[in-house]
Amino acid sequence: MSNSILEGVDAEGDSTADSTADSTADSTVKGTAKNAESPATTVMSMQQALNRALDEVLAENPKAVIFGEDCGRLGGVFRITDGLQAKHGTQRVFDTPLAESGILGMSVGLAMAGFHPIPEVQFDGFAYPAINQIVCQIARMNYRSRGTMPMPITLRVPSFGGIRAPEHHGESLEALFAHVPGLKVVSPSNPHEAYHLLKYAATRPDPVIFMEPKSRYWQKGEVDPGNADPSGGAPEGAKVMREGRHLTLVAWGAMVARCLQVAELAAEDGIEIEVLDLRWLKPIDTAALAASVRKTRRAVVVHEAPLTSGLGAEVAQLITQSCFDTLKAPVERVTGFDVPYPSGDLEDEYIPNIDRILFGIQRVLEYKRG
Amino acid sequence: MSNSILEGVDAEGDSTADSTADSTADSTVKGTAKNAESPATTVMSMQQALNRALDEVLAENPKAVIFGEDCGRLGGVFRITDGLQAKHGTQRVFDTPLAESGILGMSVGLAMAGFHPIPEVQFDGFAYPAINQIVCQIARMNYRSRGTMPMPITLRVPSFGGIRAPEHHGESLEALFAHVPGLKVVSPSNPHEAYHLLKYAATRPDPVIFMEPKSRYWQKGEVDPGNADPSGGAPEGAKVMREGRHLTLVAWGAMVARCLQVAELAAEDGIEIEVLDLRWLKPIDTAALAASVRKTRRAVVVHEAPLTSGLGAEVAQLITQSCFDTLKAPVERVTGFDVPYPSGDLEDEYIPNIDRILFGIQRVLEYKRG
Amino acid sequence: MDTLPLAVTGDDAGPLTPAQLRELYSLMVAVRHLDTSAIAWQRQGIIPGYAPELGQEAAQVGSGYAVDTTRDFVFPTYREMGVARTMGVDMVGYMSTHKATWHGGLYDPVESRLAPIQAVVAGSVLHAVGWAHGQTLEQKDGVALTYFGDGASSQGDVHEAMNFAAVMKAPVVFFVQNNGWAISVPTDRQVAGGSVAARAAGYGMPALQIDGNDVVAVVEATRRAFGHARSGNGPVLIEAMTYRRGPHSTSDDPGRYRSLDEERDGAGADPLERLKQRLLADGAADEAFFADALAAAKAEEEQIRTGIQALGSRPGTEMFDLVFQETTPALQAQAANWREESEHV
Amino acid sequence: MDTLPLAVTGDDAGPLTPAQLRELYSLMVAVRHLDTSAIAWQRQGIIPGYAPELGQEAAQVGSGYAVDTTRDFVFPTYREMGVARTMGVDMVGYMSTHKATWHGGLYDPVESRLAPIQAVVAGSVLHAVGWAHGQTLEQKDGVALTYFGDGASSQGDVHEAMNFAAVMKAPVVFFVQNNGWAISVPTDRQVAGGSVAARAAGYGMPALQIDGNDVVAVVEATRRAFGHARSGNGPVLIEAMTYRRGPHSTSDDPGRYRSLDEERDGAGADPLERLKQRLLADGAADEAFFADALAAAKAEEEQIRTGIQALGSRPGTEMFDLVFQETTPALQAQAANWREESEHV
Ligand SMILES: Cc1ncc(C[n+]2csc(CCOP(=O)(O)OP(=O)(O)O)c2C)c(N)n1
Ligand SMILES: Cc1ncc(C[n+]2csc(CCOP(=O)(O)OP(=O)(O)O)c2C)c(N)n1
Ligand SMILES: [Mg+2]
Ligand SMILES: [Mg+2]
Repeated sequence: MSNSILEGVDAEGDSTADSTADSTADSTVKGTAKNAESPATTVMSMQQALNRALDEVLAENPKAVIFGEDCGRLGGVFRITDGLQAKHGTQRVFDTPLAESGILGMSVGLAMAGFHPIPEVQFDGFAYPAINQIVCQIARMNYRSRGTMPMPITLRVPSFGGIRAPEHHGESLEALFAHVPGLKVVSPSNPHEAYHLLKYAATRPDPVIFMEPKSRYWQKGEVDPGNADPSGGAPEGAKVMREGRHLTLVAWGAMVARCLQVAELAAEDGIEIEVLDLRWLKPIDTAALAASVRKTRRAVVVHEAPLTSGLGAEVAQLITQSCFDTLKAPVERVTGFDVPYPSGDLEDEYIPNIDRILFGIQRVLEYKRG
Repeated sequence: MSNSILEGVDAEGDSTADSTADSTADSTVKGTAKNAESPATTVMSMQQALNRALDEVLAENPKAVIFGEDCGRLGGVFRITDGLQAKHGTQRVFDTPLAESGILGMSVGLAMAGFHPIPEVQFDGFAYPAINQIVCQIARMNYRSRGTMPMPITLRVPSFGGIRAPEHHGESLEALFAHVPGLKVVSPSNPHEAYHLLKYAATRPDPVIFMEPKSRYWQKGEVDPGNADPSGGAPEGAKVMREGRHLTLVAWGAMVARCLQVAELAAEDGIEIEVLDLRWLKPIDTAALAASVRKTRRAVVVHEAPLTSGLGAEVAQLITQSCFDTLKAPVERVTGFDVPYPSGDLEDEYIPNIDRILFGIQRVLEYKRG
Repeated sequence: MDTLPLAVTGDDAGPLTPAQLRELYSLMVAVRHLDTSAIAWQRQGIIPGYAPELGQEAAQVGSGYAVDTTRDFVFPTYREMGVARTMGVDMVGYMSTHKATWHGGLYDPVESRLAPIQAVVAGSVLHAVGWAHGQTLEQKDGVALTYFGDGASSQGDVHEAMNFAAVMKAPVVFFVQNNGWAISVPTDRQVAGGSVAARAAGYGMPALQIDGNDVVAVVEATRRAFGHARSGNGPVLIEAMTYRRGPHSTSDDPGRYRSLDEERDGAGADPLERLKQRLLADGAADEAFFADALAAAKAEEEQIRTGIQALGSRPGTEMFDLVFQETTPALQAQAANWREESEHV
Repeated sequence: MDTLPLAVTGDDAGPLTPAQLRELYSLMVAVRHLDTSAIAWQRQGIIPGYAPELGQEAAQVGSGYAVDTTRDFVFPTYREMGVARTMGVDMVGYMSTHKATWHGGLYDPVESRLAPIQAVVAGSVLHAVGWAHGQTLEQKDGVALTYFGDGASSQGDVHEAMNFAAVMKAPVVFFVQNNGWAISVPTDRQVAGGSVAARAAGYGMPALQIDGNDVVAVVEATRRAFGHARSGNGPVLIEAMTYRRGPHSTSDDPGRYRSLDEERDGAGADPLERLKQRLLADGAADEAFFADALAAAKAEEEQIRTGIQALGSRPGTEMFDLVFQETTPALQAQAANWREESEHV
């Protein structure tokens, strides 16, 4: 695969490039790579990883309950809850009537009664009918009740586009969720992350919106159940998926894999890109952003959601705020357009593709002051 | 009123300050000031200005209809529709049952039938139950129908905080609305703007969310009905409410008046602040932002909404993108905190107050590279 | 259940003529054939997906048949192909939504009196109420016909719509196709009390629960409902009891939640076959007629398929150009950037 | 309307004793006095606003009286002061919401079995269903009692809640106070069909429409409903017909939408006076008792007022500390910044 866009772009020509930066782009340090030899490591799809995480959460916490439209008998339209009703019973895993506000409102009451609800909204676009309960109730009940009524609700939302689905089945709501005080928001980029982030989210005492990149459900990857994070700790904060020294690509969900592809291509032109998987979209790991961009001095943030008032603005501003002096160019955003998520082939025009990301990188690398 | 925060801050010490900038801070060029002598100019409250705009819209467009909870007989809890039902009849101005999704969903159908609906949501926080209809229907119907079913819906939302109201009566939803493709969003800062922006919004063929700063409803100001804008044209884009050369304060809604107060105080310390009323929160007037900050080289954006993923991030990023070379410091954001909108006296801690804005200005003015 | 007063229903009154019954049969065959063909199209890769309406032909054709496209307006879900066909909507334009050409379909909703295809469950029910209230405001006599399913009846918007319509006496016909299933969830786990029609009384609204597989019953009920609403008596609810004989969509696997035995028992008699038997019994049609109808349906399907296959993708510029009536500088800048970057590659 | 089977209702069965009737009277006087005083407090600047419940004392005290706080849970709106008082909630903590001290009130909702005060119309009705379903899952026998108004009945969430509860047979009592008004909108422009109770049948749910100004009728109906729900028969709806005698809130001006004549006619007999006459007729209380009850109410109001006046603002740190169970670095940074800037000034 040739990369005409970055050909001739001279990142090395930058005399102020931080020469102390690790030049490890070729050894591609992926988060999970180091435990690849571990016997416990298994290859599975993200769908399987999520299913396994839920299975374990149900087994470990008798107060955990899973429900939503078609979650029970069918196992979900994406089969994420496949087999869980048969195994854990219709009390723990059940179908609800078709009403998202009802599902989320009911979650509040279950949480008040001491349960850990794990509701599902069938598709991103159908979270809108539940926004009132999410924003005004779930996100605020701990506060309103002065900490006496925590809301340990893990809301699973198959999210983002890329599967040529009908209208409202390809939305990216992270900017909306991240703006709501009282919510935490997370999105996994691969099966390993999916397993660990879901298990972690579903054991937290606060509400977490868990955004599953549906276009990655069937992609396989190594999952090391025993090692959540290279740090050895909980899967908090962002994660460097590939190291580089010329530019940082910040992404989440399905865009992480695409950014890794881009980094691969750019490497052919001698451009070493660091790929940061933001993972937590709220709270954002500002320290990780700063650490990476202080090294690379350039950043591009990539997301599927429309540009204006998207989470990319927040990420860019956090980077600018913490790295203003070292930044060689303004942070670039490569995102969906300010248009309704389109149908069919137009999806390829809408979602940041490799070319558009490369163009964004090019703009940043070629940026000249004055 | 003394201003201890900026005392001793030396904006003039900045040798690179643009000496060609107009030094007109003292003559306080407000947008409406130049027509103050015009006989048509009247002093009225924002409530009166909005009421008059709606009255005229109803008179001029037989297809305009106003409805919502308590809009008719009562004239609205804020009296914005006061007297309109008596004057224009119960067919043009009517009460609906208490259901926001119903109100907005009904608006879609009325628009399909050729009407220009001007629905009201009684308070900002009660727009959430209608988000599904706003995002999935109103914002997309023109697109979905390939331009055959425009949605000329002007949704009035009494917005923002500052009136010591009950829970959910002090919310700022502009970041959410601005992120939605297909919506336009506007907020007036004074009676003159209120009159003209509402008349303009309510005659557009596209959906406009009209965010009224409820804490300013009873503030009086001059309204010149014949002159919408200093430009002589339509009230589009942002508007410089006070010129200055050391720093640009960007705000909208109720925060504009507060920023003008801050500029007054800063002037006592020799710091000349330009105050830009963004007015249109979507589309954002990027050219006006760039023009101002290219001159002042520093910017602070102020809003009531929570910080994270707020519209301030978008504004800051647009400024950084267009003024990266000239900016002397990263754009600062002074905003509400990432907490649920609080009750009573805590409101004063939450909404950006004069001191917090001055601290933000101080950080920007004192910023030193390295 | 029938709580609708037997009022005069205007010119539509009187039993269906043999010619009308034959017309209904032709429509149902056309719909059946296009519907089953669409599944084949999906298997052949002509379209990426489809939501079949197998078994609901009587409910759709019968209700669509009562519409007066000179004054009424119809609000479909994603499964009303039979209604569209009956109303005479351009079927290439209609089916293009299933080719993922354009979400709402390429047909002109204003011209054809059929609102764009709606993917939000219960999303357009309130639109019908607004449109209908517009008729009241303008003293016109159009009626809004809105479709939704047993699953959709659980949504809050449906309740708000019924209450608004009944409070405002809006001329709306709420047409529920209770096909027994919402994806994998059967009606008894969905509709408390067991009947959507039973909800109407709580709003002071008349309702009809009808055999949705009997096209004659459907036409007559819908005509009565239209007559009632058109005469200023407010909304009516019709619950047509039918059965979703196929999968929810081409990506659904009903074997995971219902057995073939259950399907056979639930489905009952085939609505098309029922009409055929009636026509034969009445002596209103013979085998030649049925053969001709099928041949016409086949020819029509071929034409539609050809049209669908010929359909290219929509140009990317439409993404930007169709967002607003009055575009914005920011959007134009994005369009320019998109054009530049896609042309470069 | 009474569609609730006359089942055995457990220990609560049997008519109210004279002592219980006197207790109800004492509660109603305490509530009436606190309620009318709160309006005075607002005029005097002690609290910024208040939503009076004048005229709804029987509905609130009577229904709250049926609650067993060892196992049931109650979901109020913003107007259930009388329920809170009846349940024994700390009234300084409760009234603090009207001092704008804390939105949900300072009382402990878990301890007191009263969910935080809810400002979203119909916001907590679904919570009751979730809580009640939790009882089913744990095989406990608590009942969720949720309050809402005639205006709230228009919200989609109420429909979703009724349908969910009825499908799941959740032990919920939906208690509607139909007080004739939703701010300025009268019930006939709000509730299509005229009765919220009439909606229940559509969900296969029993309902009782009762005289909400007769405290005895309210207690008995609520007890029956609790008995029904507690025995695993699913939800019940009670519509208590009453009247909002005062303004919607202290910032409302009812003169703009209803006349004093309309108010007098709509309000009917005073619920407090009705109970008094009954106690007198039964010989269950004398004037001395009424005088004592009023004196106790006055003393109680004084104590609550003192408590409210003594209440300071909450510390700003709570804004940050109470958002999450596990705080975040970003939020801590904002808190630190806030502290620094506010200390500096
Ligand atoms: C608001 C919303 N929630 C969920 C979905 C996903 N979904 C699509 S169709 C469907 C089932 C609808 O059932 P029903 O209303 O009975 O109609 P049917 O499919 O039987 O025609 C679901 C859950 C959706 N499209 N919209
Ligand atoms: C979702 C929502 N919409 C609007 C409001 C504003 N509002 C507060 S009370 C009220 C009227 C409520 O009427 P009803 O349910 O009858 O209760 P009542 O006030 O009579 O006790 C309205 C419109 C709100 N609080 N929440
Ligand atoms: Mg169905
Ligand atoms: Mg009421």
